[in-house]
This record gives sequence, structure tokens and C-alpha cells, in this order.
Amino acid sequence: MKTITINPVTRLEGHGKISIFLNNEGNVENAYFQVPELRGFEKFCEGRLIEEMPDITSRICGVCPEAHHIASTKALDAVFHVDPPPAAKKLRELLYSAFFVADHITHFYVLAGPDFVVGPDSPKSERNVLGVIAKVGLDVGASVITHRSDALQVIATIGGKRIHPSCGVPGGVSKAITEEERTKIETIAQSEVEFARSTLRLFEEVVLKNESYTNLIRSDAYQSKTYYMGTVDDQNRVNFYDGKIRVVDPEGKEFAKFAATDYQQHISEHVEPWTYLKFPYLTKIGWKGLVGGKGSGIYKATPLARLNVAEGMATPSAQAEYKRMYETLGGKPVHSTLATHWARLIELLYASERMLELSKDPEITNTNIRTIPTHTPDEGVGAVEAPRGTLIHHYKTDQAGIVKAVNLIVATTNNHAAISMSIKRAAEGVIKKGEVSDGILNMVEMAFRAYDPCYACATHTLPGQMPLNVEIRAKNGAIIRNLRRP
Amino acid sequence: MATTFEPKIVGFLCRWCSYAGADLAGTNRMKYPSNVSSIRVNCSGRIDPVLVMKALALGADGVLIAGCHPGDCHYTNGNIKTLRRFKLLQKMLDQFGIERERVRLEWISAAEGERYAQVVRSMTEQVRSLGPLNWKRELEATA
Amino acid sequence: MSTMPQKRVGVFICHCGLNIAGTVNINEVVERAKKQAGVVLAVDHKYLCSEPGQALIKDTIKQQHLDAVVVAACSPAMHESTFKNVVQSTGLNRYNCEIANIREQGSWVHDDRERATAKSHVAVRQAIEKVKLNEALQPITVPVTRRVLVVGGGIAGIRAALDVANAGYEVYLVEKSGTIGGRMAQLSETFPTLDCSTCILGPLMVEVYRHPNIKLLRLSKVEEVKGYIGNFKVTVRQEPPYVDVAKCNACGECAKVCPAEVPNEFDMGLTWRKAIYTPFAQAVPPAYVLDSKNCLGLLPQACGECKRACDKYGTSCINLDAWPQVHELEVGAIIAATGYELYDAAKLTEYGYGTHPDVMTSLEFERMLSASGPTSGEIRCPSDGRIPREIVFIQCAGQREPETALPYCSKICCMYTARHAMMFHHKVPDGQAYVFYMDIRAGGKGYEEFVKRCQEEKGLLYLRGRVAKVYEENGKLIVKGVDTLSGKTVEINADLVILAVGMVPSAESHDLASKLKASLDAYGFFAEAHPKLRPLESPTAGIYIAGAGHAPKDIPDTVAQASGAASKALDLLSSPTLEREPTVAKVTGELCSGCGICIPICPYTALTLSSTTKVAEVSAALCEGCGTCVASCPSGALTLRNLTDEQILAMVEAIVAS
Amino acid sequence: MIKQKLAFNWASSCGGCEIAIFELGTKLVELTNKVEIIFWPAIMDYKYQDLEEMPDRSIDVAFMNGAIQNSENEHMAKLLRAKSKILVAFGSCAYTGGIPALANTTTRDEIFTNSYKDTPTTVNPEKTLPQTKFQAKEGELSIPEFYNTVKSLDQVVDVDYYVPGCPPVGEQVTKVITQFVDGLSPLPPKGSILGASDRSLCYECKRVRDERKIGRIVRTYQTIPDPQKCLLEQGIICMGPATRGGCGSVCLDANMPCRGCYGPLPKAIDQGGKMLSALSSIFDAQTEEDVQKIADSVVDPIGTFYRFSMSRSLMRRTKK
Repeated sequence: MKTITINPVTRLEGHGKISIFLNNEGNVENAYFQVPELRGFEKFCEGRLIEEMPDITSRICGVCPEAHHIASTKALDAVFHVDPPPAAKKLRELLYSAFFVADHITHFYVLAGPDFVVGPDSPKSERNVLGVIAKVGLDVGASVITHRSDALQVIATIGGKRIHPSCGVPGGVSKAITEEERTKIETIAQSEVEFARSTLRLFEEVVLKNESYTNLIRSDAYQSKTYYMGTVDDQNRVNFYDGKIRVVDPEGKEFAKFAATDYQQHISEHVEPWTYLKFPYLTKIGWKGLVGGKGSGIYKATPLARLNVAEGMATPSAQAEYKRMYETLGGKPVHSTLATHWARLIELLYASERMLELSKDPEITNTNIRTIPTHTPDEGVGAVEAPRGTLIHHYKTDQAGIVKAVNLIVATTNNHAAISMSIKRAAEGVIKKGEVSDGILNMVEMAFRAYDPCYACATHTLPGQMPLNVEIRAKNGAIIRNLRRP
Repeated sequence: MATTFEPKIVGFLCRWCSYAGADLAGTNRMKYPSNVSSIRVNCSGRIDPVLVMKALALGADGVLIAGCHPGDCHYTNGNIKTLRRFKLLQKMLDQFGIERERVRLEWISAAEGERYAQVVRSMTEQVRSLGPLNWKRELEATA
Repeated sequence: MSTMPQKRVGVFICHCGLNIAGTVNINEVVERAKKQAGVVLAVDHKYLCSEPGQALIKDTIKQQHLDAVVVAACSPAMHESTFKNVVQSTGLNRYNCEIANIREQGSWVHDDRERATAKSHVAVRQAIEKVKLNEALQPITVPVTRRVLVVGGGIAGIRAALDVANAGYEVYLVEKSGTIGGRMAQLSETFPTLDCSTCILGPLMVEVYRHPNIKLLRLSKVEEVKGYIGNFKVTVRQEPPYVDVAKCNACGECAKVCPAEVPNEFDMGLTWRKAIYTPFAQAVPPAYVLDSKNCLGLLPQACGECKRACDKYGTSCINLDAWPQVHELEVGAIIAATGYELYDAAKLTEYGYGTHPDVMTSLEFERMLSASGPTSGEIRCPSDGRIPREIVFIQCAGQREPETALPYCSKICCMYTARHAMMFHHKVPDGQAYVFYMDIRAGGKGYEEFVKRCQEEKGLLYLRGRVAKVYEENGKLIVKGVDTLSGKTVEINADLVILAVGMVPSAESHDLASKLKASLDAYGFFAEAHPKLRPLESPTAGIYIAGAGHAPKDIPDTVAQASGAASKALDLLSSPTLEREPTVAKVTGELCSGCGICIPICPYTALTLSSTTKVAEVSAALCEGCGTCVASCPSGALTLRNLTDEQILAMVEAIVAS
Repeated sequence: MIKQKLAFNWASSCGGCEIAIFELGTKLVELTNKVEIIFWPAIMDYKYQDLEEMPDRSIDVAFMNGAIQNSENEHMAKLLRAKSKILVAFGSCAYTGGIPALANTTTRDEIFTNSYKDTPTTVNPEKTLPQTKFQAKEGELSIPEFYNTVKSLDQVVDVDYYVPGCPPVGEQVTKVITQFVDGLSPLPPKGSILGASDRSLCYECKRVRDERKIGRIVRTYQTIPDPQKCLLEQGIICMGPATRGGCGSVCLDANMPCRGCYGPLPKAIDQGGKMLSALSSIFDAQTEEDVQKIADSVVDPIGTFYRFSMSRSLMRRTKK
């Protein structure tokens, strides 16, 4: 038997290691996806001041600190039984939409982009954001950077910092925005909407019009039938900031719809000895191992999942794109991992449109942005849709507001099982008769990257690094072929 | 005898009261254990909690801070500032898991030679029964 | 550690006869000292403080070209300066010397030779590590403003001002009221000599007024004190000069026409005075005073009678539109002579003061005895003016009563009560006086004899015991008390009752103390630097104390202390500059962020934030070197010269390493 | 012109530092003319083995962010050290331990028990715990060893420079990187802190200070602080006085206190200890009882004073 170790999967925010075992025919016997780190936030947050959670937990992930910051802040609202003034909620959502814009741009152009724009078989020296820029042209490249940066500027305006904002307080936000700031934000939002549209056009050009890619998207290797999870508003439309968590089965039928507070009845986590990361699954169905389908509790929580569970988007152009995608890919739900990229761009459009709406909201500059808690802190759950899936923060405190217990269901973690399966399927699809090439390995990674997995988040750990190294071993373990990327 | 643990205790004594008190114990030939070595400072207010922690981190088993009684400070109220720092430091050392007996603040006047001797006796005993702190080794052990 | 080149250190270990050598193995300490980095040599000697011992240190420093010296001997409290002087005499900087205390905290407190030796070695190591990091320092010299401010124009202030002025230095004398003289001016006689008080005080008051070196600021109040010893900047606020002292000839026309009458404080309210008045006959300056609080004429200009009268018959010296004056004084020393007030007798309800007119305080009685007083010296009952036959003096009234009133003894009451009783007997020969006392305290030159003499007067009865109650019964005052000697309760029908109430610090002293940053004791009297060795100085350098503002005192003590305080101040003024210990705090400007944490930490306002650089600055002259600010500085920008964190930690390491 | 060889790598960090470098934006693109980024796993397809095969000291400047929390972090740090002429500890985690170092208030065992057994959603009847080496039926699987005590980078390898901040702010990052790249100004002495001020945040804070006095500690959720006045004087614990400036006091502009991410000041032996001393020194209390009251209102000293600097603190971890 041979072992291939892809170690690590690069261009993901965090850290993953893939081990593929081949059988004697050189076909895939099994593939393991391992997360080699753990940080113990849930433990070391104990004893801290509850109001500091948004500041501390935002360090779970520097790629999506806003997700943790806002989920945590919402958990604080619950812990203190306080309802923020409308302006505060809107400011939070505005910051949050800006974050989605920034994050989705980062992912598409910097992390996943190279696969599509530059191409999976191109030399690694080009397979990166600089390569993308080279391909799409420096001005587009510059515009990518500007639009990402502008979105972060909006985050800084509301949240204080571009990375790791610090505005979250129970019952609101720490700072209001001035009319002057609002105008700036509106201008930025306007241009983000445009940029989102142009990005979708680019996707159309380089991906949808490219036979080999669309085949990839449709190819069996990238199909993964599971349950889907995402947050929807009262009309079952995608919502990132607030709403109910909805789960649909592989046929797209509603399986559950619940308030974040009840997450414990619906989500459980399974432990495996070969990875530091746990495997969440649907409690009512149970853990059946790393298998998909209706009989297994495994679910996905990704942009595609969100679109699959929703019945539409809350903004016009995004709604149109939503329709178009499902028409193109033959109706809901879509199971193709790679379609996640498309879904992500539709979300990018929605986020920028929502950003624009909120920036125009007359109430957004209202200075009543905080309700001072009066209730003794006890327990609370806060949830948002992070770019990489549903994110849940759950805190318990004593009467003095000292954290006694923390439980976190983190975006990427939701997809841990699904990712492992997708990788295996991809490996099975592209590795035949022990034939292993750099491009092929990258395609395995593509399956992985589609989830935009953030292992900083998932393990509440910090990303680490290891090289890609494929060793093919004979049964006796002797290396008969050692292969690296060209 | 050789087996009994002899704690190393750093004593920060203010010049005007506690150091003079310690001298008085000597003039009166009072006997007490040799485990506390004193460092003379003008005022207990000179003692920065950082110095206390550094002493522990460097290997001291205990730290004694001694100053004038409240109201008697040669510098009006340096000792009160020491008190403020000490109370908060004590709270933090609790968190670090360092027993309270290891770090003490005592008011000892220039006239209280016996009291100084008494404090040294009791503190030496308490720290001895707690055993070595060995903070450095503690760190390596838990690396 | 530090980048400075390694110092050549010499270690000298003293046997102190057998005091140290008896318990400490000197040889071992010497040998182990030799092994320390930087130590050039280590030697021992029987008595290092002896002449040969000092010579040994001197010679070795020269021969071995030592840069620094460690002396392991008795406590630094004993001989630190001795050995520093030795070091200095060789041309080395005196701060290149450290003492290891191996006697008081070594040989004398440990029996176990091994342990005592080990601990002594640690002490030596500490000293070595510290001295290596000591910097050479020169004493800080600051200029001295050779002028003195005296606050309070009573006998203490007068005496102190005259002594300083006579020594040839300028003095500002600040007095709150319209004249100097204070309490002493109110007294009719003084014990034990029965001198007429004003007769001995008067000339001094005039001398003050005429003295070229004394600037008298009456009706004035210290408003702000900045600076430090040798260099105080004092702001004094003076009432508007409604009456031009230079012009006023005290003709009194103004008072005649003044419509406002108020109780006369000089007579303890037993008489009335006008709103424009002269405090008393011998008042200095000899001019009328306008009491702005009670004058009907000021703001808005309503009355103005006095001005019209003065313009018409007088010297037209009244200006009702005058403005207050603010004086900025620069002085090198300040003498606080704020004096005393009487404890409020009304608080002693059991004695019926304030409810019955014939219960008086001793000071009220004093005024009555005075020829210039309300009754021109006759003793009469305030109620109906009759001459009292039976008079009761109650000593310790509200004194030595920790729970209910004053815990302390006012020291002078035994004496003046005896005098009062005697005066009563002289003025009412057939009268009967009773004195309730707890014990007679008559320490002082001629005091005991005086009291004895009084007690021997007939018609004067001393009863040992407290008075329980004074109450009225059909027109008579009943004084109920116990005679603890006979054990009987006594009941006296009195015409007049005199309460010897205690002395309390004057109302101003608290306010002044906080402006001077001088500490007060538990009762609000000025605290001294040391009760025995420095009774004339406040702990705050440059502030001296005199008179009853420091503690209850009689006149001789007050005058003595005043002269003492004056000579202390003169001592300071005797040189144009003064030297201070240079081991003070220091700010590294580049590291200071001006966060301001240290500012309130300093009890001497030695730290300020520079208006230009925005960072903290230390006034080396103000800094006393306690180092409290250093510990509070979050950025480590503050250090204490020759007791840096680095040095303290070097000593800590010496302790834990061995 | 020879391009400078740069490398970026992460150990135990949240990725925020990577984003911070990415914040260079267009400058990053310009940079690529002057430098060759030969290793940046977060963004580029370069692999660990590529690094292993480079000759020693072949990288001109390597930026490493993240704390050292497991055997792999340490291995990586040593490798990068060997391959680089200059190694820069980038960000709070690499410099002082950062948020991950709060794990030093607990232990590996406590963390495992909590994460894999106690958390409410965990279902683990067999009490399975992750193993560094595991025999799967197909072969052996390994994961790195999790450390009990989180270390800063310089506690495992020799570090040349430090760039504080969680994350370091954009302008500072630009300054630092260009400083290395255009090589115009001579490099500062080894061990220097780059991209930060030598003075505390108070020096650049725009808030007005009045009297340094603290009567009671106020927690951020309890009040809406006056945005003009010093937070400390409003009773809110702000780490500003004990923390390096350079960030532009952005948190304070958001009306929130500084948590100290820029780390200790040049002459401060211990950031938390210094803050503790400064804060308590100005407690407005004279008697033991009153002092105790205020002290007790500082509820979580370690989490407050060592939020980002536990690894670099004197005590470094709690005694367990």
C-alpha cells in the first residue's frame, strides 16, 4: 500500500494535512484530512471578564475576526438580557456586510482564484495572487486590492481597527458614525456593488465559459450529497447577521429550523484520535462515520449551503444571480463542491448591496447606540453566518460576569466531515493507478479550498505550515517514488 | 537536619522604620532565623510589584516587604502606595497560584525590634512548610 | 548588566572586636568575597571605624587604585557617613562606598556560626553588586532666597520675626487680623511673675512695626505656596486698604458715626465695637480697621458715614473703593506661628456654658480682670453686674477626656487658674473661691512655688475632683462635684463659674498646613520632624514651627521655640546656597510619555509635566528620594539614582544565587 | 539589481498578521519588483520541503508570526531561523505570546478534558483523545505535540527584531518592510522593536487628562465613557500607560480601552506588573479596607494586565 501526504494544503487560512492511502492497484484506499492544532480558547476564556469575549475570541481568527467579534457580541446581549438600540444593530450589520465583502474578495482572488484564473496545472510560482493579478491585469489587480481595502476601511470606521475590531459591547456598539463617515461608506458601498458585479462577470468569462472548468464543476469527483445548514430571515432568505438556523436534507427539503439558543438539541460533535478537530453532526440523525447522504448526520455550512437552505436573496441583483445559478446548474440543491465559488460571489453581491442599503438608512447615524445592561449576567448564545459557515458562541458566567464555561461551534468545523469526504472523492476521481502529478494533487486541494476552510477558526488554533510531499511507499514501507511539485 | 529545607527570603525594608527596627532587634540581641536577607530601600513605596515577581522568578521562596506603620511614613504616605500595590499584587499572585504566605507586607516601626524578629520567625516557618517555590524549574517542568 | 567598565572593588570586613568575629567566620567571608567578580582584594580588621582601621581603607584605596569600597561592619545607620567620608578623603566619589550590615542583622541575631557566616557573605555580595552599579554623584546645590515668611502675629510670630530681622534678614510677617499681638495682648497678667501682659508685649509690637527689615502684612492670608526649601514662592492676599494706615491718626471720628455695632472679639464678645474700629489701645499699626464683613457701606456703597466724618474732621484716610492686594513673596524659609483658639465651651453641656451668663471661660474672665477690659478690671457677674462672692474654677474643663472632648492636657490651665483665683482674692477679699482640679501640673521655673503661694491664700479652696454638673436653682448656680480626697460629694452655690477650657489649633492652621504640605498631628497641631531631635522643624524641609500652633504652650516655651525656629531659619539663610542628597529620582525624557501617573504620587510636588515637552520633569531640589514615583512609572522612564531597579535586582540575585 | 529574498511564515497565530501584511495592498505589488517572496504558505504554493532544501541563511529577511504552542511550530521556527539571515518576530504572538498565551493560565490536560469531554455538544463515550501517533488500519497518522506552556518565538530561537501589535497596523508594517527592502537607512541594533514608538500610548492619545485618581474600577459594559476624557480617570482600566504606542490609539478612538497588544515599554521589565503598579498607585484610598475594595474590583488581573504578554511576563504561566 502507498501513502500520499499532501502536507499542508496551502492557500487556506489555517492548517490542514491530507494523507491518501493507495491500495495495491494504486487507487485510493482511503484519505484522511487532519487538523494538527488546537488552542484551547474554550478553556482559557474561563476566568476572563465576560465583556472581554469579543476582544479575545476575535483572535480565534484574523481572517474572520469580525465573525467572532459579532457572534460574541450577540452572545453578550443574551448573557446580559439586553436589546441593542436599532442603530446599533444596523451598525453591526453594516460592519458585518463590509466584512463579508472583504472576506469573499480575499477568498476568491487570493485563495481560490489561482485555481481558476491561473489554472491548476500552471507552475506554482504563478499559482498565487500575484499570478492572478498578472493574468487579469494590474489595474484589475489594483482594483481587487482597493475594494478589499475599502471594505476594511468601513470596518475600521465602525469598529476602530481594520483587523480585530473592538466596538462590540453588550447592548450595542461603542461608537456611532458621523454623517461625514456615512457618506464615505455609501460611496464605498456603491463601488463595492459594481465590483461584485464585475467579479461575477469575470467568473462568467474565465470559469463558466471554460469547458474544462464547467466539467470540473459538474464532475462526479466534486459531488458531495449532504445536509445543508445556514441562517435565514423570516422569509427564508439568506441572512448573515441574524435569523433562524435552517437545515435542509440532500433533497433540499427542510429538516429543521431553530433559534441559535437551541443549537445543543440539533448539533453534536464527534471526536477522532487522528485529528485535533472535532466533527459536528446533526444530533437527530447521529454520527455514522465519514459518509454522506440522508442517513448520515454530516452537513455542510458554506456559501453554497446557505443558498441551498434559503429560498432566495434579500437584495434584487443578488436574487437574480441566485436564480441564474440554480437554472444553470439544474435546480436546488446543488451538490457540487466547486459551485461553492459561484455561490460565494452571489453572496459577495448580496453583501455589497446590503452594505449600500444600510449606508443609506437614515437611522444609521443615530447616536443612541447603547443600552446599558441592568440584568445580572448569566448565560447566552450568539450566532452569525460566518463566510465559512454558521458560527455559534455560547457563554456561561457567574453573577460577577466572570466566564465559567464557553462552547464554540466554529464555521469551518461544521464542514470538517464534508471536507474529508470531498477530498476522498476528489482523490478517487483524479488519482488512478497510482498516477500522481502535481496538478492532480492541486485538484485534490481544490476540493478542499472550495470550502475556504479556515483552520485558524476551526481549531481555534493558529495556522501552521508543512510542505507538500508525496511519498509513494511499497507495502514494506520502502519509498519507491518520491514526488514533489515541479 | 541537613534535610530540612531552608527557604530563601528577600526582605525589602524601608530605611526609616523597618530597617531600623531590624537593627534594633540586633542591638537587643534577639535571635531569629537567618533566612531573610534584607535590602534597604528609602521607602517601602520604592518597591515595585515587578521587583517582587522578579525575585520569585529568580528563585526566591518568599518576599517580605516591610515599611512604617500607616501615618508614620517618613515620606508622608509612601507606605500607603505600597499597600495599594500590594493588595492588587496579592490578588494577582493568587491567580498565579502563589501562596499568600510567600509574599507578605508588614508594618514594622523603628521601635519594634521584637516584632521584626517575630515576623521573620513566622514567615520562615510558613515558607519552610510550603516547601521550595522553584519557579524556574516549575516552568521547565510544564514546558 | 551595565556597559560601564568593571570597577575595582575592595572589600573591608570588620571584626568589631568579638561582636562580629564572635559569631561570624571572618576568614571565610574574606575568602568568599575575594572570589566575587570585580573584587581586587578583601581584608579584615579588628575595628575598621578606629583610626588605624580608617587608615587601612585609605591606604589600600590608594595602593590598589580602588574605584569602589565595600565595608562589612555594623549597620549603615551607625557608620555609613564615617566610611563615605573616608572614601571621599582619598579623592574617590563618596557614593563609591557601600555598607554590608553583618552585625545588627548578622552576628547579633544568629547563634549558628555557619548560618551567620553564610548570611554575612550574602550581605557582602549584595553590597559588591550594588556598589559596582553606583554612579558618582555630586550633592545638589540650590540657591537660597535669604528672606523669611512668618505666618501669625502673636507673640511667637513677633519673637521669630524680630530675631530674624535683627540678624539682618528681611521678614514678611503675615497676620490675619487688624493688628499683631495675638492672644497675649488679651491677657491681663502673666504667671508666675504677674507682669502686665501688654506692658511687656507692647514694646515688641512697636519694634516690629518700626523695624526696617520687617514688612508687616495685616488683614492678610496665605493663599498659595509653591517651590521648596530655600526657594518658596508665596501668594498672600490682603484685604483692601480701606483705611490708609500712613494717614490715619486714630482720631476715632469715623467710629463715632459708624451705625454698625458688633461684638468685640478682643473682649471675647463681652463688649461691642463699631464696624470701623481700633482693636485695642496698643494695637499695631495704630490705625483704625474697617471690618468689611460688617460694614454697611461697601458694595453697594450705601452708608459711607465714616468716610464723610473722616474727610470732614479727620485726615480723609478712608477709601471705600479700595481693592484687595495680592503680594507675591519669595522667601527661603517659612515659620508657622498660627497659635491657638479655645475649645468651644458650649459643647460641654454639663457646665451650662452659653445657657447661663454667669458661666464663663477663663479667657473671658481674663478680659474681665484686665484694666482695659469690659469692666475695667472689676469682677462682676455678667448676668446682673453684681460682685460675685462665691466663685468656682473648673480645671481640665473638656480636657483629658479622650471619649467626650480633648484627650490632651493644655498645660497652662493649672497656672492661670491659680493666678485667676489669686487675682479674685485680691479684688474680692471677702469672697470665696473654689478650684476643682484633677492634679496640679506646675512644671516650670518658679511655677510650683507660684501655685503653692496661691493655694496658701485664705478664702481659696482646692478640691480634688471633677465637677459633674452645673445648673441653676432659684437664681443661684449649683456646682455639683466630688472631692475625691474626702470622698464626699460637694455642692456649691456659686455666683460665677470659670471654665478652664483647653487650647485647640487655630482655624487657619489646617488650611495653611495643606498649603505648606506640612503634616499635622492627630489633633491638628503642626507635626515636628522628630519629637526629640527636631522639635522646631516640620518634616517638610524649610518649614519651621513656633508657639501654640505646634502644641499647647505657655509664653516662655512659646518664645523659646520662636527664637529656636528663627535660628533654624537663620542657619538655612546663613549660606547663599544649600546642599541636598543627590540620590533623587531622574526621568529619561525619551522614554516618558507624560502619562502623568507619577504626578500625584509625589508628596513634594517634585514632579511636573513640562508644558513644552509634555513629559515629566523632576525638581532635584524638591525630591526627597523616596522612589515611590519610580515604582509607579509604567514605562520605566523614572529611576532612582543609586537605587535603580537594576541595582535592586542585582542584590536580589546575590541573595537567591548563593 | 539583486532582489532581496523575503519569507513570511506563521506559527501559532490567527492569520491576522498575514492579513496585515496583505494590507500592504498595492505596495505589495510594487514590492515584488524589489523583492522576491520565496516563501509565504498562506498565500502561495510553496512548500515546507522547498524551504528545507534552501541553503542556510539564503533568506535575507524572514517574518515569523504566531506563538509557539506545539512541536511543529517549534520545528518550523528552528528551520526558518537556520535559513534566514534576519529573523523578525512579527506580531504580538511571536513577540509576547499574544492571546494564545492566555492558555498559560491553564494546562494541556485541562484543555483536552474541556475540549474533548466536557463541552456540552461533545459526544465522546469512548473518551477518545487525539494522539500524536495513531495507527489507522491503512497506516500511521501523526499530528504535532501540543505544548503545556505557550512560548514566544525568542524562547525557542534567536530573534533579531520584533514587530509588536495584534496585528501590527498597516503603516507600521509598510515602514518596517520598506526599511529592510530599500536598505537606505542602516538597520537598528539586534533586538530592536520595529514599527512602534518608544513611548506609551498615552503620548499619542488625544484624550484629556485631569487628575490621576481611581476611586472605583468601572467595567466597559457598565458605562458610556466620555469620548474626550482619559478612560483611566473614568475608572476604566486602559493599558495605554504601560503599552507601546505606534498603533495610532485606534481602540480609544472607538471609545474602547487599550488592551495592551503593542506590548511592554522599552525599560519595563514586565508589562502587566508595571500596569498593576501604576494603576494601584493611584487608587483613591487610604485605609486597608478601602484599598481592598478597589483591588477586589479588579476582577481578572492576569487576563487584564497580561492579555497579550503572558509568554513574555516574569511569571509566564500559572502554577498548576
